[in-house]
Amino acid sequence: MNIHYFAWMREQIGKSVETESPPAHIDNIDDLLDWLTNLSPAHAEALADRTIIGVAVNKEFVEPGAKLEDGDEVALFPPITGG
Amino acid sequence: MNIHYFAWMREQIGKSVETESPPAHIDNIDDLLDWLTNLSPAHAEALADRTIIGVAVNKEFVEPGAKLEDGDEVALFPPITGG
Amino acid sequence: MIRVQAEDFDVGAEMAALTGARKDIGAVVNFIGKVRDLEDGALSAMTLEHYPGMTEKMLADIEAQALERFDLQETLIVHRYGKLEPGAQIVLVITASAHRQAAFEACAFLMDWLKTKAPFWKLEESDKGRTWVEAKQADNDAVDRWQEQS
Amino acid sequence: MIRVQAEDFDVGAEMAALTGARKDIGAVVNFIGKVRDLEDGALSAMTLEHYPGMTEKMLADIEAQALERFDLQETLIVHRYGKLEPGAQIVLVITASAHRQAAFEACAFLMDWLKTKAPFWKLEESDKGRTWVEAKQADNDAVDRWQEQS
Repeated sequence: MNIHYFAWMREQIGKSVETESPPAHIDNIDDLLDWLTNLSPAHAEALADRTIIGVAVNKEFVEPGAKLEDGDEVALFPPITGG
Repeated sequence: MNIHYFAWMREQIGKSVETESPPAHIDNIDDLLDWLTNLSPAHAEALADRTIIGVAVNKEFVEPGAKLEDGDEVALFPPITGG
Repeated sequence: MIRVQAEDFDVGAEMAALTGARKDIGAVVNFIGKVRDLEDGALSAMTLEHYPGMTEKMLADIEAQALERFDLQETLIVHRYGKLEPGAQIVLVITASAHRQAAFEACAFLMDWLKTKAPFWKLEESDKGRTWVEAKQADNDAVDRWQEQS
Repeated sequence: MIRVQAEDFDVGAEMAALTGARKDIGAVVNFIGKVRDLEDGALSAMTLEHYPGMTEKMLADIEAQALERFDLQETLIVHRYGKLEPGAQIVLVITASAHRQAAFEACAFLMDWLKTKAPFWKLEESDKGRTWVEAKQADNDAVDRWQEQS
Protein backbone atom coordinates (compact mmCIF):
# COMPACT_ATOMS: atom_id res chain seq x y z
CA MET A 1 0.00 0.00 0.00
CA ASN A 2 1.46 3.37 -1.05
CA ILE A 3 0.84 6.23 1.38
CA HIS A 4 1.43 9.79 0.19
CA TYR A 5 2.03 12.75 2.49
CA PHE A 6 1.80 16.44 1.63
CA ALA A 7 2.90 19.83 2.93
CA TRP A 8 4.09 19.86 6.58
CA MET A 9 3.01 16.24 7.10
CA ARG A 10 5.41 15.27 4.32
CA GLU A 11 8.14 17.36 5.95
CA GLN A 12 7.57 15.93 9.44
CA ILE A 13 7.52 12.32 8.23
CA GLY A 14 10.47 13.04 5.95
CA LYS A 15 9.17 11.47 2.76
CA SER A 16 6.47 12.16 0.22
CA VAL A 17 5.47 8.54 -0.24
CA GLU A 18 6.11 5.29 1.60
CA THR A 19 5.16 1.71 0.83
CA GLU A 20 3.77 -0.09 3.88
CA SER A 21 2.19 -3.48 4.44
CA PRO A 22 -0.12 -3.14 7.42
CA PRO A 23 -1.57 -6.39 8.86
CA ALA A 24 -4.71 -7.75 7.25
CA HIS A 25 -7.08 -6.58 10.01
CA ILE A 26 -6.28 -2.92 9.16
CA ASP A 27 -9.14 -2.44 6.70
CA ASN A 28 -10.20 1.17 7.17
CA ILE A 29 -8.59 4.61 7.36
CA ASP A 30 -9.11 5.08 11.12
CA ASP A 31 -7.29 1.82 11.85
CA LEU A 32 -4.55 2.70 9.37
CA LEU A 33 -4.01 6.06 11.11
CA ASP A 34 -3.70 4.25 14.48
CA TRP A 35 -1.20 1.84 12.98
CA LEU A 36 0.85 4.57 11.23
CA THR A 37 0.98 6.62 14.44
CA ASN A 38 2.94 3.80 16.08
CA LEU A 39 5.47 3.53 13.25
CA SER A 40 7.78 6.32 14.49
CA PRO A 41 7.79 9.46 16.64
CA ALA A 42 7.73 11.50 13.43
CA HIS A 43 4.56 9.73 12.29
CA ALA A 44 3.02 10.24 15.71
CA GLU A 45 3.76 13.98 15.55
CA ALA A 46 2.51 14.44 11.98
CA LEU A 47 -0.71 12.52 12.62
CA ALA A 48 -1.39 13.82 16.14
CA ASP A 49 -4.42 16.00 15.32
CA ARG A 50 -6.93 13.70 13.63
CA THR A 51 -9.50 16.50 13.31
CA ILE A 52 -7.52 18.25 10.60
CA ILE A 53 -6.18 15.33 8.56
CA GLY A 54 -7.54 15.18 5.01
CA VAL A 55 -7.69 11.74 3.44
CA ALA A 56 -7.88 10.60 -0.19
CA VAL A 57 -8.07 7.01 -1.43
CA ASN A 58 -7.27 6.48 -5.09
CA LYS A 59 -7.28 10.28 -5.53
CA GLU A 60 -10.82 10.80 -4.17
CA PHE A 61 -11.63 12.44 -0.83
CA VAL A 62 -12.96 9.96 1.73
CA GLU A 63 -14.15 10.08 5.34
CA PRO A 64 -11.87 8.67 8.08
CA GLY A 65 -14.08 5.57 8.44
CA ALA A 66 -13.68 4.60 4.76
CA LYS A 67 -12.78 0.98 3.96
CA LEU A 68 -9.42 0.10 2.43
CA GLU A 69 -8.54 -2.56 -0.11
CA ASP A 70 -5.26 -4.09 -1.21
CA GLY A 71 -3.39 -1.82 -3.60
CA ASP A 72 -5.26 1.34 -2.65
CA GLU A 73 -3.31 4.58 -3.03
CA VAL A 74 -3.77 6.48 0.23
CA ALA A 75 -2.96 10.18 0.73
CA LEU A 76 -2.86 12.04 4.04
CA PHE A 77 -2.59 15.82 4.18
CA PRO A 78 -3.30 18.99 6.15
CA PRO A 79 -6.25 21.22 5.18
CA ILE A 80 -5.85 22.31 1.58
CA THR A 81 -5.20 25.92 0.62
CA GLY A 82 -5.73 26.09 -3.14
CA GLY A 83 -7.00 28.86 -5.39
CA MET B 1 -31.94 76.43 -23.63
CA ASN B 2 -30.35 73.46 -25.39
CA ILE B 3 -32.39 70.25 -25.35
CA HIS B 4 -30.68 66.99 -26.29
CA TYR B 5 -32.51 63.86 -27.42
CA PHE B 6 -31.16 60.32 -27.62
CA ALA B 7 -31.92 56.98 -29.27
CA TRP B 8 -35.43 56.66 -30.70
CA MET B 9 -36.53 59.99 -29.20
CA ARG B 10 -33.79 61.63 -31.24
CA GLU B 11 -34.94 59.76 -34.34
CA GLN B 12 -38.62 60.62 -33.86
CA ILE B 13 -37.93 64.30 -33.24
CA GLY B 14 -35.40 64.30 -36.08
CA LYS B 15 -32.56 66.08 -34.34
CA SER B 16 -30.08 65.36 -31.58
CA VAL B 17 -30.19 68.85 -30.09
CA GLU B 18 -32.43 71.88 -30.46
CA THR B 19 -32.21 75.36 -28.99
CA GLU B 20 -35.56 76.53 -27.62
CA SER B 21 -36.70 79.59 -25.67
CA PRO B 22 -39.72 78.53 -23.64
CA PRO B 23 -41.68 81.34 -21.91
CA ALA B 24 -40.47 82.46 -18.49
CA HIS B 25 -43.16 80.62 -16.50
CA ILE B 26 -41.78 77.25 -17.72
CA ASP B 27 -39.46 76.72 -14.74
CA ASN B 28 -39.46 72.95 -14.21
CA ILE B 29 -39.09 69.76 -16.26
CA ASP B 30 -42.77 68.76 -16.10
CA ASP B 31 -43.83 72.10 -17.53
CA LEU B 32 -41.08 71.93 -20.16
CA LEU B 33 -42.31 68.49 -21.27
CA ASP B 34 -45.87 69.87 -21.60
CA TRP B 35 -44.59 72.78 -23.65
CA LEU B 36 -42.36 70.61 -25.89
CA THR B 37 -45.24 68.17 -26.51
CA ASN B 38 -47.15 71.01 -28.22
CA LEU B 39 -44.25 72.00 -30.48
CA SER B 40 -44.96 69.41 -33.20
CA PRO B 41 -46.64 66.04 -33.77
CA ALA B 42 -43.17 64.44 -33.72
CA HIS B 43 -42.47 65.92 -30.30
CA ALA B 44 -45.89 64.75 -29.10
CA GLU B 45 -45.16 61.21 -30.28
CA ALA B 46 -41.64 61.06 -28.84
CA LEU B 47 -42.73 62.41 -25.47
CA ALA B 48 -46.05 60.56 -25.22
CA ASP B 49 -45.12 58.13 -22.44
CA ARG B 50 -43.89 60.25 -19.54
CA THR B 51 -43.35 57.20 -17.33
CA ILE B 52 -40.31 56.08 -19.32
CA ILE B 53 -38.62 59.43 -20.10
CA GLY B 54 -35.22 59.83 -18.47
CA VAL B 55 -34.14 63.40 -17.76
CA ALA B 56 -30.76 64.97 -17.15
CA VAL B 57 -30.02 68.61 -16.40
CA ASN B 58 -26.43 69.71 -16.86
CA LYS B 59 -25.49 66.05 -17.30
CA GLU B 60 -26.96 64.88 -13.96
CA PHE B 61 -30.08 62.75 -13.62
CA VAL B 62 -33.03 64.65 -12.20
CA GLU B 63 -36.65 63.90 -11.31
CA PRO B 64 -39.42 65.27 -13.59
CA GLY B 65 -40.35 67.94 -11.04
CA ALA B 66 -36.82 69.42 -11.02
CA LYS B 67 -36.46 73.20 -11.39
CA LEU B 68 -34.89 74.73 -14.48
CA GLU B 69 -32.68 77.78 -14.81
CA ASP B 70 -31.62 79.89 -17.77
CA GLY B 71 -28.84 78.26 -19.74
CA ASP B 72 -29.45 74.74 -18.38
CA GLU B 73 -28.51 71.88 -20.68
CA VAL B 74 -31.49 69.52 -20.73
CA ALA B 75 -31.42 65.94 -22.03
CA LEU B 76 -34.43 63.69 -22.63
CA PHE B 77 -34.02 60.00 -23.38
CA PRO B 78 -35.56 56.54 -23.25
CA PRO B 79 -34.49 54.06 -20.54
CA ILE B 80 -30.75 53.53 -20.80
CA THR B 81 -29.26 50.19 -21.84
CA GLY B 82 -25.56 50.44 -21.05
CA GLY B 83 -23.04 47.86 -20.00
CA MET C 1 -9.90 54.95 -13.83
CA ILE C 2 -12.55 55.27 -16.49
CA ARG C 3 -12.40 55.54 -20.29
CA VAL C 4 -15.05 55.97 -22.97
CA GLN C 5 -13.78 55.10 -26.42
CA ALA C 6 -14.66 53.80 -29.88
CA GLU C 7 -11.56 51.58 -30.05
CA ASP C 8 -11.40 47.98 -28.88
CA PHE C 9 -9.46 47.12 -25.70
CA ASP C 10 -6.95 44.38 -24.82
CA VAL C 11 -7.96 42.78 -21.52
CA GLY C 12 -4.53 41.31 -20.78
CA ALA C 13 -2.75 44.60 -21.42
CA GLU C 14 -5.28 46.59 -19.36
CA MET C 15 -4.94 44.19 -16.44
CA ALA C 16 -1.15 44.20 -16.60
CA ALA C 17 -1.09 48.01 -16.63
CA LEU C 18 -3.47 48.17 -13.67
CA THR C 19 -2.02 45.48 -11.40
CA GLY C 20 1.21 44.20 -12.96
CA ALA C 21 3.93 45.31 -10.56
CA ARG C 22 1.85 45.47 -7.38
CA LYS C 23 2.30 42.96 -4.58
CA ASP C 24 -0.70 43.96 -2.47
CA ILE C 25 -3.32 42.47 -4.79
CA GLY C 26 -4.54 38.93 -4.19
CA ALA C 27 -7.61 38.89 -6.43
CA VAL C 28 -8.50 40.45 -9.77
CA VAL C 29 -11.93 40.11 -11.34
CA ASN C 30 -12.52 41.16 -14.96
CA PHE C 31 -15.94 41.46 -16.53
CA ILE C 32 -16.19 41.70 -20.32
CA GLY C 33 -19.53 42.41 -21.97
CA LYS C 34 -19.79 41.29 -25.60
CA VAL C 35 -22.18 41.86 -28.50
CA ARG C 36 -24.37 38.75 -28.57
CA ASP C 37 -26.28 37.50 -31.57
CA LEU C 38 -30.09 37.52 -31.43
CA GLU C 39 -31.93 34.41 -30.24
CA ASP C 40 -34.27 34.58 -33.24
CA GLY C 41 -32.36 36.33 -36.00
CA ALA C 42 -28.98 37.26 -37.40
CA LEU C 43 -27.53 40.43 -35.89
CA SER C 44 -25.45 42.41 -38.36
CA ALA C 45 -24.37 45.20 -36.00
CA MET C 46 -25.01 46.83 -32.65
CA THR C 47 -24.54 50.59 -32.40
CA LEU C 48 -23.98 52.17 -29.00
CA GLU C 49 -25.09 55.78 -28.74
CA HIS C 50 -24.06 57.70 -25.65
CA TYR C 51 -24.18 61.16 -24.09
CA PRO C 52 -20.62 62.52 -24.25
CA GLY C 53 -19.68 64.32 -21.08
CA MET C 54 -22.47 62.79 -19.02
CA THR C 55 -21.15 59.29 -19.70
CA GLU C 56 -17.73 60.11 -18.26
CA LYS C 57 -19.36 61.87 -15.30
CA MET C 58 -21.60 58.90 -14.51
CA LEU C 59 -18.83 56.32 -14.90
CA ALA C 60 -16.58 58.30 -12.56
CA ASP C 61 -19.45 58.61 -10.09
CA ILE C 62 -20.22 54.85 -10.19
CA GLU C 63 -16.53 54.02 -9.77
CA ALA C 64 -16.24 56.38 -6.78
CA GLN C 65 -19.21 54.62 -5.14
CA ALA C 66 -17.55 51.22 -5.60
CA LEU C 67 -14.26 52.48 -4.14
CA GLU C 68 -16.11 53.82 -1.12
CA ARG C 69 -18.22 50.72 -0.59
CA PHE C 70 -15.65 47.94 -1.14
CA ASP C 71 -12.07 47.37 -0.04
CA LEU C 72 -10.38 47.77 -3.44
CA GLN C 73 -6.82 48.48 -4.56
CA GLU C 74 -7.65 49.40 -8.17
CA THR C 75 -10.58 49.67 -10.56
CA LEU C 76 -10.91 50.26 -14.28
CA ILE C 77 -14.01 50.83 -16.39
CA VAL C 78 -13.68 50.99 -20.20
CA HIS C 79 -16.89 51.43 -22.20
CA ARG C 80 -17.01 51.53 -26.00
CA TYR C 81 -19.46 53.39 -28.23
CA GLY C 82 -20.17 53.32 -31.97
CA LYS C 83 -20.94 50.49 -34.37
CA LEU C 84 -19.82 47.03 -33.20
CA GLU C 85 -19.94 43.58 -34.81
CA PRO C 86 -21.41 40.48 -33.18
CA GLY C 87 -18.81 39.01 -30.83
CA ALA C 88 -17.14 42.40 -30.27
CA GLN C 89 -16.23 43.59 -26.79
CA ILE C 90 -18.44 46.38 -25.38
CA VAL C 91 -17.38 46.97 -21.81
CA LEU C 92 -14.55 46.02 -19.46
CA VAL C 93 -14.68 46.30 -15.67
CA ILE C 94 -11.63 45.33 -13.63
CA THR C 95 -11.62 45.23 -9.83
CA ALA C 96 -8.50 44.39 -7.85
CA SER C 97 -8.45 43.74 -4.12
CA ALA C 98 -6.47 41.95 -1.44
CA HIS C 99 -9.29 39.39 -1.19
CA ARG C 100 -11.57 37.70 -3.68
CA GLN C 101 -14.94 38.53 -2.13
CA ALA C 102 -14.47 42.31 -2.40
CA ALA C 103 -13.24 41.96 -6.00
CA PHE C 104 -16.23 39.80 -7.03
CA GLU C 105 -18.82 41.95 -5.28
CA ALA C 106 -17.43 45.24 -6.54
CA CYS C 107 -17.33 43.98 -10.13
CA ALA C 108 -20.96 42.78 -9.98
CA PHE C 109 -21.96 46.07 -8.30
CA LEU C 110 -20.29 48.13 -11.03
CA MET C 111 -21.97 46.15 -13.81
CA ASP C 112 -25.40 46.41 -12.17
CA TRP C 113 -25.01 50.18 -11.86
CA LEU C 114 -23.62 50.61 -15.38
CA LYS C 115 -26.68 48.88 -16.80
CA THR C 116 -29.04 51.47 -15.35
CA LYS C 117 -26.96 54.62 -14.77
CA ALA C 118 -24.51 54.90 -17.68
CA PRO C 119 -26.20 56.88 -20.49
CA PHE C 120 -25.86 54.41 -23.36
CA TRP C 121 -28.51 53.22 -25.79
CA LYS C 122 -28.16 50.15 -27.99
CA LEU C 123 -29.47 49.86 -31.54
CA GLU C 124 -29.58 46.36 -33.02
CA GLU C 125 -29.58 45.87 -36.80
CA SER C 126 -30.50 42.42 -38.05
CA ASP C 127 -32.29 40.55 -40.81
CA LYS C 128 -35.47 41.46 -38.89
CA GLY C 129 -34.82 45.21 -39.13
CA ARG C 130 -33.51 47.79 -36.66
CA THR C 131 -34.55 47.84 -32.98
CA TRP C 132 -33.61 49.97 -30.00
CA VAL C 133 -32.89 47.52 -27.18
CA GLU C 134 -35.41 47.88 -24.37
CA ALA C 135 -34.29 48.25 -20.76
CA LYS C 136 -34.83 45.17 -18.62
CA GLN C 137 -36.75 45.21 -15.38
CA ALA C 138 -34.22 42.64 -14.13
CA ASP C 139 -31.49 45.30 -14.41
CA ASN C 140 -33.47 47.73 -12.27
CA ASP C 141 -34.13 44.98 -9.74
CA ALA C 142 -30.41 44.17 -9.65
CA VAL C 143 -29.53 47.76 -8.75
CA ASP C 144 -32.32 47.95 -6.17
CA ARG C 145 -30.82 44.99 -4.32
CA TRP C 146 -27.59 46.94 -3.69
CA GLN C 147 -29.56 49.89 -2.34
CA GLU C 148 -31.42 47.66 0.14
CA GLN C 149 -28.08 46.32 1.35
CA SER C 150 -26.50 49.71 1.91
CA MET D 1 -11.30 22.91 -19.78
CA ILE D 2 -8.79 22.56 -17.00
CA ARG D 3 -5.00 22.81 -16.89
CA VAL D 4 -2.46 22.34 -14.11
CA GLN D 5 0.91 23.83 -14.99
CA ALA D 6 4.10 25.41 -13.68
CA GLU D 7 4.15 28.05 -16.46
CA ASP D 8 2.51 31.46 -16.23
CA PHE D 9 -0.63 32.18 -18.30
CA ASP D 10 -1.73 35.08 -20.50
CA VAL D 11 -5.28 36.12 -19.55
CA GLY D 12 -6.01 37.92 -22.83
CA ALA D 13 -4.82 35.00 -24.96
CA GLU D 14 -6.73 32.45 -22.87
CA MET D 15 -9.92 34.48 -23.12
CA ALA D 16 -9.54 35.00 -26.86
CA ALA D 17 -8.98 31.27 -27.41
CA LEU D 18 -12.03 30.41 -25.30
CA THR D 19 -14.55 32.97 -26.56
CA GLY D 20 -13.01 34.87 -29.47
CA ALA D 21 -15.05 33.80 -32.48
CA ARG D 22 -18.30 32.98 -30.68
CA LYS D 23 -21.37 35.17 -31.04
CA ASP D 24 -23.52 33.52 -28.37
CA ILE D 25 -21.57 34.92 -25.40
CA GLY D 26 -22.72 38.14 -23.78
CA ALA D 27 -20.70 38.04 -20.57
CA VAL D 28 -17.24 36.81 -19.64
CA VAL D 29 -15.93 36.89 -16.06
CA ASN D 30 -12.25 36.23 -15.34
CA PHE D 31 -10.85 35.67 -11.88
CA ILE D 32 -7.09 35.89 -11.38
CA GLY D 33 -5.56 34.94 -8.03
CA LYS D 34 -2.14 36.46 -7.34
CA VAL D 35 0.65 35.95 -4.82
CA ARG D 36 0.16 38.72 -2.26
CA ASP D 37 2.86 40.06 0.02
CA LEU D 38 2.50 39.50 3.77
CA GLU D 39 0.81 42.16 5.88
CA ASP D 40 3.65 42.06 8.42
CA GLY D 41 6.73 40.94 6.50
CA ALA D 42 8.42 40.66 3.14
CA LEU D 43 7.45 37.55 1.21
CA SER D 44 10.30 36.21 -0.90
CA ALA D 45 8.40 33.32 -2.51
CA MET D 46 5.27 31.19 -2.32
CA THR D 47 5.57 27.54 -3.30
CA LEU D 48 2.45 25.62 -4.31
CA GLU D 49 2.62 21.89 -3.68
CA HIS D 50 -0.09 19.74 -5.21
CA TYR D 51 -1.16 16.12 -5.66
CA PRO D 52 -0.61 15.30 -9.35
CA GLY D 53 -3.46 13.28 -10.75
CA MET D 54 -5.87 14.13 -7.96
CA THR D 55 -5.59 17.84 -8.76
CA GLU D 56 -6.70 17.31 -12.35
CA LYS D 57 -9.49 14.99 -11.20
CA MET D 58 -10.81 17.50 -8.67
CA LEU D 59 -10.61 20.47 -11.05
CA ALA D 60 -12.52 18.53 -13.71
CA ASP D 61 -15.09 17.52 -11.11
CA ILE D 62 -15.53 21.12 -9.86
CA GLU D 63 -15.87 22.38 -13.43
CA ALA D 64 -18.48 19.73 -14.24
CA GLN D 65 -20.51 20.84 -11.21
CA ALA D 66 -20.42 24.47 -12.38
CA LEU D 67 -21.49 23.50 -15.91
CA GLU D 68 -24.41 21.54 -14.50
CA ARG D 69 -25.48 24.22 -12.05
CA PHE D 70 -25.16 27.39 -14.19
CA ASP D 71 -26.12 28.30 -17.74
CA LEU D 72 -22.60 28.57 -19.20
CA GLN D 73 -21.16 28.49 -22.71
CA GLU D 74 -17.52 27.94 -21.74
CA THR D 75 -15.32 27.59 -18.70
CA LEU D 76 -11.57 27.42 -18.14
CA ILE D 77 -9.60 26.71 -14.99
CA VAL D 78 -5.80 27.10 -15.04
CA HIS D 79 -3.94 26.48 -11.77
CA ARG D 80 -0.19 26.84 -11.37
CA TYR D 81 2.12 24.95 -9.02
CA GLY D 82 5.75 25.41 -8.02
CA LYS D 83 7.71 28.37 -6.71
CA LEU D 84 6.16 31.78 -7.45
CA GLU D 85 7.26 35.35 -6.78
CA PRO D 86 5.13 38.00 -5.04
CA GLY D 87 2.77 39.50 -7.62
CA ALA D 88 2.78 36.33 -9.74
CA GLN D 89 -0.44 34.84 -11.06
CA ILE D 90 -1.59 31.62 -9.33
CA VAL D 91 -4.98 30.73 -10.75
CA LEU D 92 -7.25 31.75 -13.61
CA VAL D 93 -10.96 30.97 -13.81
CA ILE D 94 -12.94 32.09 -16.87
CA THR D 95 -16.71 31.71 -17.15
CA ALA D 96 -18.60 32.70 -20.30
CA SER D 97 -22.38 32.88 -20.54
CA ALA D 98 -25.15 34.57 -22.49
CA HIS D 99 -25.92 36.66 -19.38
CA ARG D 100 -23.83 38.33 -16.71
CA GLN D 101 -25.44 36.85 -13.62
CA ALA D 102 -24.62 33.24 -14.53
CA ALA D 103 -21.04 34.21 -15.44
CA PHE D 104 -20.49 36.05 -12.12
CA GLU D 105 -22.09 33.36 -9.96
CA ALA D 106 -20.31 30.47 -11.67
CA CYS D 107 -16.92 32.19 -11.33
CA ALA D 108 -17.45 32.85 -7.60
CA PHE D 109 -18.74 29.27 -7.15
CA LEU D 110 -15.64 27.82 -8.86
CA MET D 111 -13.27 29.89 -6.72
CA ASP D 112 -15.06 28.95 -3.50
CA TRP D 113 -14.82 25.26 -4.39
CA LEU D 114 -11.20 25.48 -5.54
CA LYS D 115 -10.20 26.93 -2.18
CA THR D 116 -11.44 23.87 -0.29
CA LYS D 117 -11.44 21.00 -2.81
CA ALA D 118 -8.38 21.43 -5.03
CA PRO D 119 -5.43 19.60 -3.39
CA PHE D 120 -2.91 22.44 -3.18
CA TRP D 121 -0.84 23.56 -0.21
CA LYS D 122 0.93 26.91 0.00
CA LEU D 123 4.31 27.45 1.61
CA GLU D 124 5.30 31.07 2.27
CA GLU D 125 8.96 32.03 2.62
CA SER D 126 9.67 35.46 4.06
CA ASP D 127 12.05 37.41 6.26
CA LYS D 128 10.10 35.84 9.17
CA GLY D 129 10.86 32.26 8.05
CA ARG D 130 8.88 29.58 6.26
CA THR D 131 5.19 28.92 7.00
CA TRP D 132 2.59 26.58 5.57
CA VAL D 133 -0.49 28.72 4.96
CA GLU D 134 -3.40 27.67 7.17
CA ALA D 135 -6.83 27.00 5.75
CA LYS D 136 -9.39 29.69 6.51
CA GLN D 137 -12.71 28.98 8.15
CA ALA D 138 -14.15 31.69 5.88
CA ASP D 139 -13.35 29.50 2.86
CA ASN D 140 -15.24 26.56 4.33
CA ASP D 141 -18.17 28.83 5.13
CA ALA D 142 -18.16 30.14 1.55
CA VAL D 143 -18.50 26.63 0.16
CA ASP D 144 -21.19 25.72 2.67
CA ARG D 145 -23.33 28.60 1.43
CA TRP D 146 -23.48 27.05 -2.07
CA GLN D 147 -24.56 23.72 -0.60
CA GLU D 148 -27.39 25.34 1.33
CA GLN D 149 -28.60 26.97 -1.89
CA SER D 150 -28.59 23.78 -3.94
